[in-house]
Amino acid sequence: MIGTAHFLALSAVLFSIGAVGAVVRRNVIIIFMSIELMLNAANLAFVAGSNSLGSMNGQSIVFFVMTVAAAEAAVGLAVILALFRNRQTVAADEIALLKW
Amino acid sequence: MHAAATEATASLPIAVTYLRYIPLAPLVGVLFHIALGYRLGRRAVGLVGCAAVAVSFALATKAFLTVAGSPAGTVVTDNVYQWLSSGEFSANVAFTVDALSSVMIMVVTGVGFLIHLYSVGYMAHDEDYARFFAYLNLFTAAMLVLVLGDNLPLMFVGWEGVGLCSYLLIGFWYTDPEKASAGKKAFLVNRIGDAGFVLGAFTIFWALVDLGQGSLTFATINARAAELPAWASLAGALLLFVGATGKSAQIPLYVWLPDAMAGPTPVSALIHAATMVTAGIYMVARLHGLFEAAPFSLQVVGTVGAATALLAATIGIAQTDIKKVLAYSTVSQLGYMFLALGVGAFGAGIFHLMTHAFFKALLFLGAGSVIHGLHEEQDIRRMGGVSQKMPITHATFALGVLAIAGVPGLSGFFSKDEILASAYASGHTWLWGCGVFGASITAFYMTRLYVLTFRGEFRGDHHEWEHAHESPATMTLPLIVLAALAVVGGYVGVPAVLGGGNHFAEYLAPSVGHHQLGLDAGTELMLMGISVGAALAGIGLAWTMYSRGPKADRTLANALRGLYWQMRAAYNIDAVYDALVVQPLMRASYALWRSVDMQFIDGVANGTATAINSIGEGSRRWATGNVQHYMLTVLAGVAALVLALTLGALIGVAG
Amino acid sequence: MRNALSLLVFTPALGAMLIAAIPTGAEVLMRRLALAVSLVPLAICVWIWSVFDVSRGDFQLVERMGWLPQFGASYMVGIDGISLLLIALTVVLTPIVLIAAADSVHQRFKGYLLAMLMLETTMLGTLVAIDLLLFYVFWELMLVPMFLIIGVWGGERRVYASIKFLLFTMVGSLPMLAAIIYLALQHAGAAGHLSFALEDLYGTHLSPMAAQACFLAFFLAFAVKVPMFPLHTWLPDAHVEAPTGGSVILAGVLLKMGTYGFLRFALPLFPDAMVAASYWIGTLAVIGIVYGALVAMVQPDMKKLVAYSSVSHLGFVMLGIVALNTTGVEGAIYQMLNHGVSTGALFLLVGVVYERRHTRLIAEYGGLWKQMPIYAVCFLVIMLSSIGLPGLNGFVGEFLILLGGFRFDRVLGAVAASGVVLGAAYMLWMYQRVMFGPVTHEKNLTLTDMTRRELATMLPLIVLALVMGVYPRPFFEVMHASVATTLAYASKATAARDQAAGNPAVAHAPAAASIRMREARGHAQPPVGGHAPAGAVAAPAAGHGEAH
Amino acid sequence: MTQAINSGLPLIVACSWALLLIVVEMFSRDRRFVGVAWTTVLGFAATAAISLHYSGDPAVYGNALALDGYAVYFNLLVCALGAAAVLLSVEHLGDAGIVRGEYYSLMFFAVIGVVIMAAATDLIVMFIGLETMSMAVYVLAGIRKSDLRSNEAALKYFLLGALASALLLYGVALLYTMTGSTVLADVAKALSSTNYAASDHLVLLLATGLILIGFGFKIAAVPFHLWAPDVYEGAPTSVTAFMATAVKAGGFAALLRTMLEALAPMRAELAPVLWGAAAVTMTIGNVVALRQTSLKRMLAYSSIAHTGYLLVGVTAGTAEAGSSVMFYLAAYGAMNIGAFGVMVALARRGRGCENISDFSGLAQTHPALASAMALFLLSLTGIPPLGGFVGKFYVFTAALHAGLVWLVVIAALNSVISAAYYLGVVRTMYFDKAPDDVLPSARPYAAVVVAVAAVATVLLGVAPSPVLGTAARAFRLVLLG
Repeated sequence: MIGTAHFLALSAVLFSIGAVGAVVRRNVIIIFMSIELMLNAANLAFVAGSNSLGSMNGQSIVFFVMTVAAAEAAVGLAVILALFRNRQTVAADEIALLKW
Repeated sequence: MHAAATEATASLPIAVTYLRYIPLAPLVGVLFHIALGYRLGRRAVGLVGCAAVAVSFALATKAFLTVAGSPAGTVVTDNVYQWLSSGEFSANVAFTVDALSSVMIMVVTGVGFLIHLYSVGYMAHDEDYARFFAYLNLFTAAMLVLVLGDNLPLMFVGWEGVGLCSYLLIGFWYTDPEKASAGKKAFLVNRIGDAGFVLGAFTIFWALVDLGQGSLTFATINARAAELPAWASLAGALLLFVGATGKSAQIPLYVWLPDAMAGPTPVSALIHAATMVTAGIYMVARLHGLFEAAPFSLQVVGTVGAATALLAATIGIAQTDIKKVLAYSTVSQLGYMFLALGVGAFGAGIFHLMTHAFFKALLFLGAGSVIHGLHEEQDIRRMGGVSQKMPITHATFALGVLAIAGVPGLSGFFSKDEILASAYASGHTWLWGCGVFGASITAFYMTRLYVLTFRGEFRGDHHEWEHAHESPATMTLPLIVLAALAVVGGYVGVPAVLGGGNHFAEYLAPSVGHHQLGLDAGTELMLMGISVGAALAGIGLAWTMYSRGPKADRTLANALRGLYWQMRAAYNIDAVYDALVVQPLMRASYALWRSVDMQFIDGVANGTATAINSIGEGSRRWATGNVQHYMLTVLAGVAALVLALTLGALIGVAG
Repeated sequence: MRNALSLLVFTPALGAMLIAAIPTGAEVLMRRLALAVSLVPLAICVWIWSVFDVSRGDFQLVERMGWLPQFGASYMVGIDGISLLLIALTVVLTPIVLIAAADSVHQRFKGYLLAMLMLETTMLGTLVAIDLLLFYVFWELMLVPMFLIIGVWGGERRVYASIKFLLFTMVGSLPMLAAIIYLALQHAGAAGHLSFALEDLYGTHLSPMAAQACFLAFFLAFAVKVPMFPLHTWLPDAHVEAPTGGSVILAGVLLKMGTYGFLRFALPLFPDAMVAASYWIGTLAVIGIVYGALVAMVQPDMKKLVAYSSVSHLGFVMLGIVALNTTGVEGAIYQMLNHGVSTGALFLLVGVVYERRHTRLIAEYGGLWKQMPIYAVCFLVIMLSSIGLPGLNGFVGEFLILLGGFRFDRVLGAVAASGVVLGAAYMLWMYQRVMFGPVTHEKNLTLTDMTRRELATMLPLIVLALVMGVYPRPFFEVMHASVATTLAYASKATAARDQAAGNPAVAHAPAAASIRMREARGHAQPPVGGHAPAGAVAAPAAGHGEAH
Repeated sequence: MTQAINSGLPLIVACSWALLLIVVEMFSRDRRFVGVAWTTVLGFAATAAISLHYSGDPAVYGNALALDGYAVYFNLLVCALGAAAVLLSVEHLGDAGIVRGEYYSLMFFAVIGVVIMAAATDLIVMFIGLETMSMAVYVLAGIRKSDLRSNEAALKYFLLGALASALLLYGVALLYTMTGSTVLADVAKALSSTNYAASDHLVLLLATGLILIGFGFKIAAVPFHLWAPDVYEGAPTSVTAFMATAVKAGGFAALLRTMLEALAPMRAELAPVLWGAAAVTMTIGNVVALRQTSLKRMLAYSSIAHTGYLLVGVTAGTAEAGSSVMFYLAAYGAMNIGAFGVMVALARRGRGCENISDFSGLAQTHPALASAMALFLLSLTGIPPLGGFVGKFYVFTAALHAGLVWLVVIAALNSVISAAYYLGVVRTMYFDKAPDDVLPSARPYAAVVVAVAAVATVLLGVAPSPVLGTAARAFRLVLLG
């Protein structure tokens, strides 16, 4: 029977895929998407938790998280856009003016 | 037969207030010279200089007469103020005059005054006239403090004060680096001795504190010396004796005295013959109680004295500079005084001190007069026949030579003979042997000096001989007075066997104890005969050899083969000291500074600084600027943290 | 005058603000005002000395004001004999330095006066603070003006020297902060309320290990400042690069803060740890004496030579303190004053020739006696005072220290006595190369003798050296009671140590008259119970020697 | 109902004021938006005044927010720092070439975010406050659209911020599943009452670890600090000032409340990790700052070092330590606003004033400004009697009281290293010669802010009792409430 533990395991897997995606891919937008994936993994954990606890709080929290993620996406893409307009590149390793 | 323990005479102190002016008068003179000296010109300076010492002399005489006049053992004291007081230790500025110090202050002020008078003439043409008299007065003040002080710290003030003045006076003509380093050498060697002195004082003080009566006054030390633990009195005595060897130029710290001849001749006469160098003998005599409480220390004193007497005498034979001969002669005579103290005959030691002050000051001033006359010529091989040009100097110098040689009838004979008799009486026959042998060598080199300087033809360059002249009255008058004293001085202590009452020894008895010879008349006369014979033999041999002129030195050299040239170079002990002490010290300090300070400590300090900077540089490089590297670090951080927590928990659970 | 001490401490700071307002042009006005301001603490100090009650060993003229009530730290100031003497030294040296500033400082004169006055405030603050936190505040604050003085007005390598000075001292003092807090917390644990007042913290019970650790932290902070042997390398650099005025104050007063710290804080707060450590501190001190003297022998630079001589002199002071007997400690305190006078004067003298020839190398000079006789005589007197010639002030301090040190440990005492000989050696050798001999450099022929201003700075110090040598009584009277109280804290431990060391235990710190009275004739029993009542000292401790 | 409204009043006022700002900014003709700036400052003053005077039942909106002493203290602190940052920006926007009105409303939203975080008693509400603040600051960091460095700063801050939020959220989710609630008080009750099986315990540890990391990123603790130097250097100086002080205070407000309220039962297990984090953060911050040539980057690493000192207080975990962290944040805020203020005062369009070498000889050319800068640097080093010292002293006392002896010794030695680079700047200002093209005169607004900051630093050192009192009282409320 699929119990809370399985859901949590799935969210953990999703989380690590997101983490690996953020570190491996060069394109900044892909990196951002992977981070969004990690956020959704957290959402999944919330739902699993709320289910196991039988209370509705967890699921209501997911809505908060989603709105925040949306706002974050808007701001993030704006920043990436500004950067692209100036530098015509979205490769993460080329953006290294500020160092040491 | 050991001297009777000093009977605890009830010394009835006569409290007076004039004693403090004895050292104060020369001090006032010093201030005068510094403040007004350069403005008021030579006459005033000379006058004030001599007057200051004259005042001291008058007061000293007054004190001497009060002590001599009153019953035996009376002491004149003047407690000025409490100088130091900290915990158990306290020291007052307090002056005492008892039999011993009354003799000393008479010698210091008397001979001092004569030498001041002499200096008026001798230094007449020197532009730093005021500075010279300032130093001379300062010296007299310091010496008086040394002699009059009633406790060790106050004596130490005078002790180092005279050391300072000898430093200043030896290096008086400072433009010549030679003379300046001679002054420095004198001060430093004295300082080594003074370190011993101070440590000795500490040992005694704390031992006395442990007896419940912590104090460094001479009265307490002598009174409680017997109760001190054996090691304390022995260590204290020996350490104080180290101080004495430094000040009174005994082995091993005598090397500074011959170089001290770099100073003007009146300085050599006053400081390095009559007064300063006798400080060591005075100190040992003053603390006779302590030395008697540690018999071994007396043996050390005696042996060192005898050894120095012999060593210096041998070196004296081969010297060519008139002042160097006299310098080594002084070292040798001081050795005799320590020999006397070593065998317990403190009275005889002081007696010889007094007579030596007279004839040695006379010889130095005579030599000064000769040098002055021959325009700074000091090498006796290029002198000769000076008697024709300087009759008074010649006459007085001759009397001096006879006195020091121990010719009967003059002061030297009485004091030296008493020492030799005491040495024999005390059972140390080999000390006596050294003494007699030394006496004959003394007679030999003094006669050699006399003959080469005054007899025969003048060997110097013609021009000097033309201008050679007798010294002015201010110089010859002190010579005459000193010559008189050198002759008459001995009659104060004529031994009983020759019909005299030996008043000098009795007079000193309350201060330093009366040393009974305990010899029957026969042996005493026999001893006297031997010493006179030795003296005359020395004189005769020297006379015959040197009447042919300085060539005789070569015959002596052949006779003694290599040893002669060693003696000429004073066994080059200076070179030995330099190699053993000075050079290693300099190299060590240079190495210390280089290695310890520069490389080690600074190395550690700068090293940590560079290490921290390199760590900083390393972790600075960590921020590469690439966002993904940062993310990687964050995730690595996550992994590390989770690992730490879980491990912690597992250990927690297991533990 | 109600709060005399606060007035004493903050007058220079107020003066500095006043001077800050003056436009930079009017240098003469500034100098005069600065001097006037610095004379006010001198006047207050004279007044304090007149009202000071020599029989009391505890703190006098105590003022207390809330500062950090949450932590129990208060602005609490007071003085006893020891700090009064050091305050006197500070208020005497600062005006002299300000007078000398006219010659030695040429650029940014106003800043120099401000820094010097701020330095005086912080130094006086450190000496009067009897609240441990307030002491730490002034202790750290002292670094800033000195750092600026060395850094801004110093010589070529001033930057390295100032940073090194700062970091060396800070490495020492920050662990001390931790120790102070730890101590206060331990006391709070026992007494219930957190307090940094010194009187509360005396006698706080610490576990032996904690006491050792705290003592080590205090030791590190003060040893760097003294400076003691291995931690001294900042001193020569700081002295060489500091301007004349800076060197005088650095040597004259700042070094004494370390030794003062030992007496005021390390000893009473951690008596057992201090006594247990007295042997290795004594050894370090004696090494410092000999090492300082030896290295000074080969210094080509005059200021470096005087700097190393300071290391040697303060090694003596530390030996005196560590001897933990009345003679040694009183000698140490007196030597602190002497060193302030003689080394301060030495730096002024080096400054005199530095201003004329702009070099400090001994080889550059020679035969100065003929060119500058007055200078030579002043140099002679000060040099003699520095090597401890009897009759001058140096001797009194050194003799008592050696006397106390000898009682503490004969070997250390003997080696220290050899330090006296070495001391004379390097000084005389330097004096000879500078003053005697023929004039070697033609530039030396044109040297002018000391000006009136230079003499004005030198004369008070020479007079002090003479007076302190001939008649030291007034100074000793002031410190007897305070030293007795300080040693009373350690009397139990010192008695035990001396028992172990074989010296028969004489009533070391004759704290209470009663102990002394029961002293039997002949062999003195060890003090019964030994615990002299900590603060309450009754009889003046002056053992009047041959009373018997 | 009314009662709930008025305890949430400061938040409502703040949000409405922010919206008002956007409207005002639309209608303001003045290109430099001075009017808008003053309205913002007025807004901050209003929020602070209301939260100060509000007294009554702290709990509001169920138990999501609590306007208790703790929240009030942080409101005051953040409003003051925000106002200072705004005043600094008045001239700086012109100098930095930013012609954007919404700068001030973004600042206001960021402050709102912090207010929420300080008052939040529910992890999710705290998360929302965190996100509000972060998003506002992401944009502020990149406000200078034309400048590459500003863009890059914004991007880095955004990406890493998002990652950290993801981590935090995942932690909260796990914690929620384990304890059944996200309200701090309930979490604490759950943690202390139920005893968890070994596997559950591990998950719990993972959850708390992730939450700590989320906050660790915000306060730039090592190893989550790498964003800080780049973002501080890239962003305009007035924004950096705001970030270094207000944002960090917000981060600590959240961390402290979570640690002391929710995760108190697990403090023993978390202590070694926190201890390690504090030590490493201090040391890395100080050591790397030694090697910096740009003053902004050096101040960034210095702020990381100060995070380390603050973490010492957090590690101690006692009420006393909490109030010491709160006081330290006040002193730290004043010093840093002042230091950045000096840089803003001297910055001009063509010629920034960001490198340490630009400051050489400042003591001759700008004596007053140089002495103010020296004051801030001395206070940052911890030289008494300034604010920095009392802050450090309070933290050390609290830590020692909790027995962290070795951590305090490490902190003490770290202060020595910090002295090297702080006084290195003082050396450049006082010892070196001024360059021939002298720096321009100070901007009036910025000069005023610097003066106020200097007075604050000295007052916090000499007479800190009022601030100390509020910090201590605030803490009683949090724990008792």
